[in-house]
Amino acid sequence: MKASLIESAEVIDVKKLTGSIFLLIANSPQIAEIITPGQFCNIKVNDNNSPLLRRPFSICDVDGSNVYFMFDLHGEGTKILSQKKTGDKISILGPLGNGFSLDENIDKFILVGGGLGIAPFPYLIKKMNFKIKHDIYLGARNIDFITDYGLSNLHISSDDGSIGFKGTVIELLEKNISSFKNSKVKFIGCGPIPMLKALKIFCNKYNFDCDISTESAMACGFGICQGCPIEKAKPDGNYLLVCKDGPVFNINEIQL
Amino acid sequence: MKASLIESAEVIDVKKLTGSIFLLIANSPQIAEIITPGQFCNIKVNDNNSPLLRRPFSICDVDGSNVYFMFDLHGEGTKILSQKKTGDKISILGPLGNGFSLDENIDKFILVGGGLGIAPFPYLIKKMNFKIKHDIYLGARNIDFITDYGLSNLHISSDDGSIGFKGTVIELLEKNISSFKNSKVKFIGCGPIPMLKALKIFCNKYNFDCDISTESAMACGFGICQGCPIEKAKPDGNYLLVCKDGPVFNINEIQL
Amino acid sequence: MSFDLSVNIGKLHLNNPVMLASGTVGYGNEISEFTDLKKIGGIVTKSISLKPRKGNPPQRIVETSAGMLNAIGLANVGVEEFLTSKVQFLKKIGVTLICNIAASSVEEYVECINYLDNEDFIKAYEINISCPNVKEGGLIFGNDLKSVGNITQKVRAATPKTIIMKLSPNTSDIKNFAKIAKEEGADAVSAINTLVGTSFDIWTRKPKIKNITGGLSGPAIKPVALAKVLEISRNVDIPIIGIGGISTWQDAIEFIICGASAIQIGTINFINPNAGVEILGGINKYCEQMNIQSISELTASYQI
Amino acid sequence: MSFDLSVNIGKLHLNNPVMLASGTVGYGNEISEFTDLKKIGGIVTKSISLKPRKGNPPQRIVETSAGMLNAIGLANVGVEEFLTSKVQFLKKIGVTLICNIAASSVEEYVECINYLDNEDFIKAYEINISCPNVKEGGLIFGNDLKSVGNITQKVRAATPKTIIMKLSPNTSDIKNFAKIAKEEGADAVSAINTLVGTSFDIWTRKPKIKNITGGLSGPAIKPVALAKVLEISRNVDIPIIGIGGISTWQDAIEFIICGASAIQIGTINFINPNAGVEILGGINKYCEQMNIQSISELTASYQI
Ligand SMILES: Cc1cc2nc3c(=O)[nH]c(=O)nc-3n(C[C@H](O)[C@H](O)[C@H](O)COP(=O)(O)OP(=O)(O)OC[C@H]3O[C@@H](n4cnc5c(N)ncnc54)[C@H](O)[C@@H]3O)c2cc1C
Ligand SMILES: Cc1cc2nc3c(=O)[nH]c(=O)nc-3n(C[C@H](O)[C@H](O)[C@H](O)COP(=O)(O)OP(=O)(O)OC[C@H]3O[C@@H](n4cnc5c(N)ncnc54)[C@H](O)[C@@H]3O)c2cc1C
Ligand SMILES: Cc1cc2nc3c(=O)[nH]c(=O)nc-3n(C[C@H](O)[C@H](O)[C@H](O)COP(=O)(O)O)c2cc1C
Ligand SMILES: Cc1cc2nc3c(=O)[nH]c(=O)nc-3n(C[C@H](O)[C@H](O)[C@H](O)COP(=O)(O)O)c2cc1C
Ligand code: FES
Ligand code: FES
Repeated sequence: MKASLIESAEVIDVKKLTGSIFLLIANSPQIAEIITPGQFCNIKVNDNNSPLLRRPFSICDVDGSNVYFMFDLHGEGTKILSQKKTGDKISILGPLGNGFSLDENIDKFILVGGGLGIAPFPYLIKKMNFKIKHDIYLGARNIDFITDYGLSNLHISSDDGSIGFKGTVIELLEKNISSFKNSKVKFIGCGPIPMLKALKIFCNKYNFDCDISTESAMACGFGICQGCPIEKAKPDGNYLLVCKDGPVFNINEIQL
Repeated sequence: MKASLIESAEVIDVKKLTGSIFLLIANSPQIAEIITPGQFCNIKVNDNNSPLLRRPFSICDVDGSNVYFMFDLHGEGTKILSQKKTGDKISILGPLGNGFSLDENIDKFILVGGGLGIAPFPYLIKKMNFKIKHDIYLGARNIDFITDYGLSNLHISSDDGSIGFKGTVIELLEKNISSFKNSKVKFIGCGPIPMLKALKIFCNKYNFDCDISTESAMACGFGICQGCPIEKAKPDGNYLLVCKDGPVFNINEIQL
Repeated sequence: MSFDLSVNIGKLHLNNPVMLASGTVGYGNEISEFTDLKKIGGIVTKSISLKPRKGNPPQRIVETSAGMLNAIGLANVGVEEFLTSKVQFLKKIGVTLICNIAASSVEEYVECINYLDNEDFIKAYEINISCPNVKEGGLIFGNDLKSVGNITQKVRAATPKTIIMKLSPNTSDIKNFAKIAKEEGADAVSAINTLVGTSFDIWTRKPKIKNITGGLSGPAIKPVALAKVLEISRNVDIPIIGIGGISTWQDAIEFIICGASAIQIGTINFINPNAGVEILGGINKYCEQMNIQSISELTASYQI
Repeated sequence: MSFDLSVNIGKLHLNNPVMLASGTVGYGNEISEFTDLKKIGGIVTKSISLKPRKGNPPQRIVETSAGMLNAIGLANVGVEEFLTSKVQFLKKIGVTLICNIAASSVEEYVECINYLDNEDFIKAYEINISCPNVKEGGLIFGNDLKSVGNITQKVRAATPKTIIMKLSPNTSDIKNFAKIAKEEGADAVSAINTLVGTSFDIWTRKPKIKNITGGLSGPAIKPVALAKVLEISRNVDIPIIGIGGISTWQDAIEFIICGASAIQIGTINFINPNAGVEILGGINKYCEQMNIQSISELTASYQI
């Protein structure tokens, strides 16, 4: 893996995708060159102490020397990011963590996202480059939390049925199971803990291999603060670190 | 005196006047209506804790419902102010303190400013409305610290002679003394302490009446924190407060 | 709204738990231009001493990251002028008045109370034993268990009104101070006063504050204040008034959950003199949303 | 540049006064991607204990105004793995290594030193008696004068290398702790470790940090840390390593003026892992501009 670095990046654009989902595009040539899908960056949204810490975001897409981040309005940090203007500078630290591994002998990847969990998928499927087949399953509370930015082969579910299948994304997978049950598929999941837990049960039931992207509160993002422990499936006296050992883990490697 | 208030004001414009001197124009109708020359406002430059406290600025001018502040790049707060864009909101608390008193039987006011000390003068001479005569004496280190924004009848000195008279503004006053020595003049001074000290000696030598505008570190700006004491000329066991008892004092009322 | 925000601390009745902290509201007159003091639960005066005090020479304040240092040095008008002039204004407005007292000896605390006690409008005393900015009194008392016990005992004997001991955070065991305050008859403790801090000018190498050190207040100290409130709450059965860095209603709720019966706001008054009323509005909405009948349900309702 | 930034503390020689603080630089490998560790005066390891420690369960950190709380709970690999694997990397880079030691008994401190002492690459020990996030050891030692004296005495006897006692700020009289450290033979003290703080979720009423309380660090605590350094400097004749909220070279100079012989940076490493080198650059320029021949001239040069 190539080294991480800090890059002062110029904001190219900030676009609102839906109600509270934004896309930030920044020129960060050195990071753009080496970052891989599933890795993340730790972004300083301001040059003062309010907030103090960087904010971690998955790489959403890369286009030439531009990096893309998709984010949800959450608190102070994402609010500041959403108000950035073209030409503003932000400090990006990355690439961080281990991304998704694609070099496998797989018929099809099935990407399962809950809400903003689809953030890393656009770059992931770009890297698949039509050589590897994929399907995307996206579940959300309702239509307001759905964006199809950068996605293809999309199957949507919503809790209230305001778009797509009415129910959870796992229920939708169960419904469609015949379409992939007998091929060599691998799952990639990203989203809230309840969804990941259901995905784990689903995958283990059918014996599907599954990698997931996890989140944790973070201070540094690169292994020096020990702030982001995650328990192993079989505890052995050591935690894993989400930032360094993850954020992508095999779903049976960790406790959800 | 009418009451003070907090107004959420929209920034109309921020203009760079010279190297590090800026003019901020904001729409603040309620404050514009009641503020008088020599009073000040306490401005929150951001909506977070960095910096935490408001920043005090003299009213520079009023035009309809717009208030004008002239400021110098100093630290974090003024840097943020200088980067405001049209349409941004700032919270202005004011009017604060006691302004200059003009209702006197005076032939001519002589306004003496050191550097940014001229900030309150544009509104002051506007209020004189040609009915009261004035001269302005402005001294600065060099031409870069000089702006004539909103000023008239201007006599300039600079330490290095890069503009106007070479020397201090007090030396310039001494030089011109014959032109006002025999009329009923009143001085108004505003600027750094060394200038005010020299002005005090000058005025007392010739027995000129003189009011000055003072500064102090401030937390509240309206008398509740006791953070801005200034010693009386004749100490009597109590300090005066710059924010509430000033910022305008008779030059012989306080210790410089 | 059918829920009850009122708080009783000893004989002190507050209509709601939001108070304005000592030294950050003067004697009420200036701040009343910006806020409706009648809506506030109670206001605590600047510390008053037997004789007027000039306070420390300037510079008295300096800003720090998300906080400020002050060394006002208990500048105040003294009990006499306080009674004759300042209280009158507050009476007219009709606030709930808590008088904060500072002194440099046990006797002086008692003398102050004796002087003030006939004024029915004063509903409670907050005893400042924790000012970091004066040589006598202040922290010398506040960090010594015996002194705190002794002062509490004497002021308790001097008045039937509510006694609140204002504790210093500059100690490793604030719970022991709360314990002794309770044992000696205090009705409540307030926590915290400011933390000792300093700031220097690197060009002159002089302290930015003339007094060398000052008291740190504001959002920066909130986590420390909250931990002190929690420490007292988990160890001592005495009403706590939570103070330290509160600037939003969320902060206020956090203190109440950690054990505070009421809260005080200080530094935020300088930035937004209407903050108390706004915080009260937020508490109201929160109680409604969480279906809280009485604010006392929330006090010390932490889930640990 | 003709001036001398080097610092000697006991037998420990630092090329310059900028060190990276314990727990904020791991064992050096990860941060070396972002900064040139050889330029740094010294790096202090994450606290190491005799046996590996898993540390506290998540959530371990939470952000606060201009600061953060952590309750890592001294997660570390233990002395054995530290010696066999971690030190090797640091040797290759060639840094000046200070080993920070945590323990839950006096004997354990000594055992750790015995285990490590043959490794010449370790130049000094910083003894952590002030971690607020573990039940045993930590603050129970750090806020008790006798324990600190006893630990200092025993670790002093165990090694000829430089001993630095890392003091807790959660006390009203840090100078007494520095005094006893000096009396029992410590070469220096470092001040400060984190302040005890907490933070609660108002919707669940649970502490945001699993350990309930954590240690507050970052710019928020700088004024408190600086006052502690000044207090020690004015009262005790022992070298001080200043720590707490330093994020700029100006902050570093402020600590040195207030009495620090060297400084450590912690939280800022998480935000800017190259901060140490940048701070060093600023110190260089300042010394040049102020015509300072040796950094030791600046130490405790406050004008009070
Ligand atoms: C590896 C990783 C990848 C992520 N990728 C994305 C992404 O692509 N798009 C996106 O919208 N969000 C992503 N997140 C979550 C994102 O980091 C948080 O939403 C963001 O930090 C919130 O900051 P805030 O200031 O707006 O919110 P606040 O609530 O003000 O943040 C308060 C604190 O909590 C922390 N925090 C809050 N929520 C989270 C969370 N879920 N995970 C980690 N820290 C949190 C913040 O870092 C901050 O320290 C990712 C998180 C991680 C760890
Ligand atoms: C009554 C009054 C009127 C003023 N009018 C003007 C004006 O019209 N134009 C103008 O440019 N400046 C004026 N000043 C000074 C102005 O307030 C400071 O320059 C400004 O606060 C600096 O803020 P900063 O964040 O940029 O600087 P920083 O150096 O980052 O400020 C640090 C702290 O020091 C305080 N501070 C620094 N310098 C001063 C000062 N001279 N007076 C008071 N506080 C200070 C700030 O309020 C802040 O708390 C006035 C000050 C007062 C008291
Ligand atoms: C400028 C200033 C003056 C203060 N004066 C007093 C005082 O006279 N008596 C007192 O008991 N506390 C005094 N305090 C402490 C506050 O009442 C409060 O305990 C402290 O500021 C923490 O609250 P905050 O963070 O909300 O400001 C003062 C605080 C400030 C900032
Ligand atoms: C995440 C984190 C972990 C820490 N771990 C340790 C530790 O293991 N041992 C120790 O002595 N200090 C530890 N500290 C304290 C720091 O070394 C330092 O004393 C403190 O953070 C104050 O400095 P700062 O404000 O620059 O961060 C830790 C601090 C942080 C933020
Ligand atoms: S975020 Fe610091 S170690 Fe993972
Ligand atoms: S600035 Fe608060 S009293 Fe003057």
